[in-house]
Amino acid sequence: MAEILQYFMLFLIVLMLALALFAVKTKDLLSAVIASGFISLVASIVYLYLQAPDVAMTEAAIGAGITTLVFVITVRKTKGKEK
Amino acid sequence: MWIWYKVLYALIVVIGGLAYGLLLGGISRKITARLQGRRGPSVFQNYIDLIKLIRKRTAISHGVMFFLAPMFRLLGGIGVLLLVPIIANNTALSNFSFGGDLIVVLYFMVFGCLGMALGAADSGHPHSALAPTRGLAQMAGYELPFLLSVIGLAIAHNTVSLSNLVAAQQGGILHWNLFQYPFLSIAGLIAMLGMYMAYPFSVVMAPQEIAVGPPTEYSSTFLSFMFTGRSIFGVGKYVLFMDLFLGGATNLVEAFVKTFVLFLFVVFISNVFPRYRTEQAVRFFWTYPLVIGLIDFIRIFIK
Amino acid sequence: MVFFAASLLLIFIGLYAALVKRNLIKIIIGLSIMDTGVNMLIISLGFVKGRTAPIISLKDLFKKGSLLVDVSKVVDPLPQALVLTAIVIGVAVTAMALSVVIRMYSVKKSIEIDDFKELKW
Amino acid sequence: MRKIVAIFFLTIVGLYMLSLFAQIPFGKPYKGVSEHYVERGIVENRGSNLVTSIVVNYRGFDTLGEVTVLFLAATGLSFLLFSCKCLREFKRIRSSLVLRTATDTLFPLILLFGAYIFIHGHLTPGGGFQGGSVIASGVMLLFLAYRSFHVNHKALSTIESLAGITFAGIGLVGLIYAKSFLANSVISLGQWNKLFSAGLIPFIYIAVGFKVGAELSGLISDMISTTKED
Amino acid sequence: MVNPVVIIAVTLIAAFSIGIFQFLGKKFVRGVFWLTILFDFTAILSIAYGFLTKVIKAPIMVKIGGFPPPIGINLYVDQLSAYLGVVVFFIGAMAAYHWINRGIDDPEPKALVLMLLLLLGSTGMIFTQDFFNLFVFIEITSIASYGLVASKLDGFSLEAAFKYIVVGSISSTFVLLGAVLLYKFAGSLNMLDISNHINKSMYSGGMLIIISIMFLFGLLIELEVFPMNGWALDIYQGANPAVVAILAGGIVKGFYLVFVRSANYLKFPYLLKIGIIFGLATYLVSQFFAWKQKDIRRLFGYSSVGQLGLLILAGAFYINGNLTGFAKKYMLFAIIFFVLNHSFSKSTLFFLADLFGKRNIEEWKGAISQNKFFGFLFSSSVLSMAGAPPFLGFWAKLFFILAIPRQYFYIVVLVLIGAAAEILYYFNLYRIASENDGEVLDYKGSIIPSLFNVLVLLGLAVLGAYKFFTITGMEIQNAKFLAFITVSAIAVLIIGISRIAQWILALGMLISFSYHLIRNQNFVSVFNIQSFFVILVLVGAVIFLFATYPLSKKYSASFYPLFIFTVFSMVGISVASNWISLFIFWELMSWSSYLLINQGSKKPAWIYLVMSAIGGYSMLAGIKLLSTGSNLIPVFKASAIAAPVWAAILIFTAFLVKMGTAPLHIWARDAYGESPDGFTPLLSGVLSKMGVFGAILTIVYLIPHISHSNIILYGLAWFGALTALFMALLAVFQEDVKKILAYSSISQVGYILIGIALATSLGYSAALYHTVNHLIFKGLLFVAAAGIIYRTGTSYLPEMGGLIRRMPFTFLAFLMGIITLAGIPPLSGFAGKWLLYSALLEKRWMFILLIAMFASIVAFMYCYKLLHAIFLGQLRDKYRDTKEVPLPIVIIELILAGLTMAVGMKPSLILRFSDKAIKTLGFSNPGYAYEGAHRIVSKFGYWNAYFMAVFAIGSFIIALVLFFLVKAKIRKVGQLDIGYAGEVPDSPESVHFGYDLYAHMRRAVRVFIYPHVENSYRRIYQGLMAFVDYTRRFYTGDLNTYALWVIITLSFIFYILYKGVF
Repeated sequence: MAEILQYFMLFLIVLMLALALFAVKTKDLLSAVIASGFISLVASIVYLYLQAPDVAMTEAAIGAGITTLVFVITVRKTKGKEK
Repeated sequence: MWIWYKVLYALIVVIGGLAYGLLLGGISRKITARLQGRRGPSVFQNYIDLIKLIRKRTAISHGVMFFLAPMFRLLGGIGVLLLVPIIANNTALSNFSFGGDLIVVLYFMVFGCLGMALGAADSGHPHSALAPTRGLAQMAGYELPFLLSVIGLAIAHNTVSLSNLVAAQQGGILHWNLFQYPFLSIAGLIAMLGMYMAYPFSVVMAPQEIAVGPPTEYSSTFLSFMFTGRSIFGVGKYVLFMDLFLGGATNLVEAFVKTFVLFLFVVFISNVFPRYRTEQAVRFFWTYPLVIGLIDFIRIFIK
Repeated sequence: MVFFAASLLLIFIGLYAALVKRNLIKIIIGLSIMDTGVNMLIISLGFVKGRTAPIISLKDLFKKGSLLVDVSKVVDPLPQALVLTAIVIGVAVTAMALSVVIRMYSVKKSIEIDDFKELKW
Repeated sequence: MRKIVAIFFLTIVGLYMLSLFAQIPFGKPYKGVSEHYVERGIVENRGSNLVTSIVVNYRGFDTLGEVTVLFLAATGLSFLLFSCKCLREFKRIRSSLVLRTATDTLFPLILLFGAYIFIHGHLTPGGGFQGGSVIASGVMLLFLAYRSFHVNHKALSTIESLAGITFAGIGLVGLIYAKSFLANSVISLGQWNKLFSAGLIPFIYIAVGFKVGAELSGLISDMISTTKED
Repeated sequence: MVNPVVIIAVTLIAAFSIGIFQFLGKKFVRGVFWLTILFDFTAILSIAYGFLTKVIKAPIMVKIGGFPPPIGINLYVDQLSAYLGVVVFFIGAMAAYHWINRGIDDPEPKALVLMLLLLLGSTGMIFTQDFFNLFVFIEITSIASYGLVASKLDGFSLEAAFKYIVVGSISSTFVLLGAVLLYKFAGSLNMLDISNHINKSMYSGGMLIIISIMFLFGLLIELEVFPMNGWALDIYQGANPAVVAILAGGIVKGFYLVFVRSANYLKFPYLLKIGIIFGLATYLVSQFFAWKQKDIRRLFGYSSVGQLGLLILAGAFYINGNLTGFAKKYMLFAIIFFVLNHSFSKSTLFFLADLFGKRNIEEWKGAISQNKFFGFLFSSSVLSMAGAPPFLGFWAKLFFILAIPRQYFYIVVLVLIGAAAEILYYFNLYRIASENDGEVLDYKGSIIPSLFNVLVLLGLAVLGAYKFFTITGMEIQNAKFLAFITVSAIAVLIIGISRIAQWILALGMLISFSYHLIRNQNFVSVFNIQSFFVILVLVGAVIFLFATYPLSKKYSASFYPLFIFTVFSMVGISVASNWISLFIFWELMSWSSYLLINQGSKKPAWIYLVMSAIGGYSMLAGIKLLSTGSNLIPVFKASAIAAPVWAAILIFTAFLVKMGTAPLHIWARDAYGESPDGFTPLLSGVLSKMGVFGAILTIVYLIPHISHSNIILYGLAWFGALTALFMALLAVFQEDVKKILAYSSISQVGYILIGIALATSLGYSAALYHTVNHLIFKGLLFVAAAGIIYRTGTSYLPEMGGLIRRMPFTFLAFLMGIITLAGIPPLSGFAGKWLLYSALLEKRWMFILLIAMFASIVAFMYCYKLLHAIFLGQLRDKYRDTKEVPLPIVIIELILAGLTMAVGMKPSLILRFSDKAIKTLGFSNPGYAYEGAHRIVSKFGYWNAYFMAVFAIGSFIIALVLFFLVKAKIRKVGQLDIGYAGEVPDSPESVHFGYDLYAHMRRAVRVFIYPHVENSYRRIYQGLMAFVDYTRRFYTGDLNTYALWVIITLSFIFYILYKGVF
């Protein structure tokens, strides 16, 4: 059980890094924003594993929720695409 | 009482110097004329001119400084003559020469020239500045080698007193500075040519260019004063150079001879060379005589 | 250890975006990734293997017969408290930055750095 | 070129930092003040959630600052976006029926959930910030669902202010009655694992919850722009 | 006393409540805002006052939440944080007032909330003793700043804000990481607790060092350290000036305190290294980059950044520099003074820049000359910023330099170079702003905040001086005298409405001061070199002040106060008893004389100032070399220590600059030539003599202890000789009466330098004699020139001519002055020459003698030129009705002319004083002897002035009598009635030729008079400018680059401090 959890965590970490790279590399700002939101979401799961439920909750609500929302609104308002 | 004797002697020296100076001027004109194949005026022509000028009745003045200028000139001439010892250690003829006199003489020589220049300028003559500025520029030229030789001699003999300088040169012709320090002497003597504004350094007086130079506006009594001053000044300078390079004099005859030799030196040189422009003259003085003089100068410096 | 390395990597990926990307929003995304990385780093610093979350809702976490909690059973709560604050601060900064970006866009109709290089030298 | 330079120097910094973290053991027991927090947290605060105890009580001053930061962000954002033409260009589209229906149903629940979170901050995971943001996400849902929805800024602002003043005021009360700013021992601490326990912590967290909820809602509304002309 | 936490709580409640009050109206919001500020300010002030009066003895410790420190957060308020809090709130209030006054950005309540929270954040930052709490407060401060910086909402401010946000985020990330890692390392977040856990040996482990670096590096970014400060400069340039004022004036100082304090708590062993590298780099780079800056706000920004660099350096030394005893105290005061000075003056400057509105400094033309009050505020803050005495910046710099250990001498040098560079660009701005021409420009808005700031600055100046003198334990007379000077100057300034009243008061002050001095038995009985110069200064000052009366109408009200300032500071120099007090008064003299010259002409004044600054600072560096570990204030003592060669050379530079010795003379011509006519005599006659005084002191007290001192002295003599010669040569080709006199002046001072460099008693005699003599005749000439310029309205020689007819007295005096200048006997000039030449002969310095004598021959040329072009020749038509110069000037002229005559007859009038002075320099005799009453004897000969005068006057009288004896009728003829071809027309065109009289000479000496030196200075300056212009492109304005530099710097710091990885 514990081992599976560990592998799952490893997977999540790799996922996070991949998402981060994607967020940095992609030309589409909206995708990048969503990707970074996903990072937060994944991070909140990691926090749960690290015995930090409070932080996980906060990260999910604020990091993944509010932040992403603010990003999305901004992207919409600036009609942004990266050159 | 002493001072009155001094004054009396001084008067004699001044009158004698004037007479001698006028004579030299006459001789100079004569020699020049002869060299050019002319008869020339009488050697006493200058005496006649002076008397004529004094006797003239009217004079014009342009202002205070114009009025004072001949005074300055005369004063400068007399001063120089009286500050150099004609015969050292002679009560009568050592004049007012005293311990620090070399430096004083150097500065006093300017006094007359300054007065002259000021007076001329006060006339309002548009060209009045021409001669003084040329003169001053040329002075800056010849003074350098002259100062070089004077300082060299002063250091060499450890004195700035002309009397002491003369005393140091006694004891045979080879003790003269002319032979002791030949290069310094050459520099000094070349400077002397400039000082007399004779050819080739005559651009200051250049009659052809500046009408007749500073005296243009002067006439009669004023001119006579200038004339007097210049003659006396000339004699004073000959005596100075005699004291510096030719070992001074022990009696009047020797003094006459030596000054006359110097005079002839100036006259003959001036009849041989063409005239330099101001900047040429300045450059000349700052090169050849200076370099020549430096040889001895450095010799003294090292010693 | 993996968590440390991963967090550091996240931080540096975020920094890389801030250092290289020419798009203003991209830079802010980078900064927010960096924030996440920092937060994760801090949490992993407080983690202790085999211990439980610092929420004492069960009696068996107490030392016997008192309200004193057995320290050896709970992970470090302090980093979590700090991260809580850090997350909120992070969102505040992001919101500020994004509002500035919106304003910048309204001034120049662009969100590229190349259009915002007037202040220099 | 810039990329290479950036990667180069980031690598250098990264290596130095890696060398630091290589020396820090992962998952090993801690020491220091946390021992005190863990050991005596219940005794001193009666709140089951130690993180909350730390956040609100031991390091309550930080939280006050944190609240201020959020307040600042909201203020700054509305300051910067005030009457910005840029906002009007953004047209909100009409949403689907599904979304509207879901919103109608979910919104009260979300509100309730948020309130639950911050009221139980001292007992369960979560607290004022989490609860507040949950409430804000409910408001966000309203924005998505209804094109003409706008929040009452006056009300939000008043709630925000009152909540903030309450927080700082509680702190001052502590200063007056317990000689220490933000002191928790003004009222009875109550019993462990009960709703009414942990002294002033729940009150503070409720205030924070209101405040954060109002602030984040205001923030979202400022960004989406709910000026009447829309 | 108020509990510090109440300040934070109340501010917070106020900020929150504005959310409600905003619905009630603007007035309520403002009311809440101002009440809060007032409350906070009073509260912090009460705490600070408590510390100041020692009512509060220990730092205040406030537990929050009732937990003892390592468990809970606590506030820690010590003296420094309380003081800084006062400053922050004061500046904040002023900035807020300014902002509101200038039209605060909408919506106002939000702006005020941001402002309030900014102040709150910085206060919390200063007060807290918890690393994480610090991070929170830093974030509050930063976020408030982000909003405020962007508040103008134009391209500039938004760009700046965005850059700030990105760099600030990176910075706070490092702070956060550092704080948490510190917790991990030490198990606590409390600074004191961590400090107790740490000892220096832990840094060898490598872990702590990286943690500390990360934390401190985050703060270092906020401290705008080179090379990662591009964003800061952009803020200064782009943001609202009111915001910038509070940022630069208050907030950054908070960061500074936090940085230094954290480093102290962390016992960070490499702080000194970091401070030296980054502090110095920041300081120097910004001071030089500012040279080319045209945007005034960015210019101030560079200056602010530079000051921060200096502060970091000072802080590093204070914490980590192993300073002992006094040095540590000095450094602390240096830091406090730097902070106060910079906060108040820089915020004022930003306010004023905003009020005036123009960004480009070229558009500032006339800004302060046309708005008097504005000008006063601007000048005060600029002077204070640049470290002019008696402002606070000066004392700060002095403390700083004194405190730096001697082995770090290179830091002293570099800091002083930076300070000189700072003066250069600040006063370039000042020069433009004080330009007289240009359209009338006015400022908009209220100057009240600036006024308050400047009032504080003035108060601080007094405090600074008081503290300096009490702490260094220097003689209290210095302080008293400084106070006396200031009070006198202010008294004269106050009655500025009437020039006559000012004149009378100033004159009365000088005379009564002199009277009291002479009545003082101590002063008379101990007559030494210093008394000599005191008398010189006072006599010269009285004479020249008297002559200024007719000229004063066109001068501004500050002329006489500055005059008094200059004169008394010269007295101060003369009575100084140690090098530092000499330096203080020296700087005072330089600055006040700069301001005086600046009233005449701007560019020359600027050059004068820059040269003076270079001189003054090199003197300070030299003094620093003289100090030893325990003795920071070197006194004048011949046996003090073996002074290093460089000390003597550096100190000498200052004096050489003032003397105008080549090649440091470039300021002199135009500064003399274009300074106010009433001041030039003082400048030439007295002020340059202070250089002489200093040179004498140096040679007497320092040079003898140096090996090969002969070589140095001989070199100095060469400098003097070449100056004498070449300046005379340059004078010949000038066409402006004052510029000729200017060159002549420095040429004459060159003679004096030769005399000093001889270092024999005869040499000193000559130098002192010539000093007085030069005062007399050059004063005479300059006073006469002032009168002539006053009447003719021009100083251009070719436009004059023939004035002898209109101004006979002036001519007479002028002529005597010229004769004295030329050194022609019988007037007083000759005796000086004679003494000098004798001294040179005595030492057998033949070449120098040759040059000196030759220089005096060259002098004849310009002497004649002056007389000819001004007085002689034809009178110009436009001067036909010109009157004699005003009576006071005539009086002075005649007095001075009479003096030359009297001294010429009896040199002992001066020599009896110089003899006494020379005896105190350690010589048994003056180098010459008297023989009889009038004869002065040296080894080489003697000089009888009395006889010479009698001889000259006698022969003059004889010649005159002779002349009258043979006198013919003299007909007065008009000047135009001269006989050459044709007559001058009735309405006469003047044919007076006074232009380029020495054209022929010019051809001969072209290579010597070509302005080689000036050109090389210009080339150096332009080269530096070009270099600066190129290198300042370092700040590309590109955000990525700025961020990149942050990382590069971090890796650099890791690299130099920690080598454990690779």
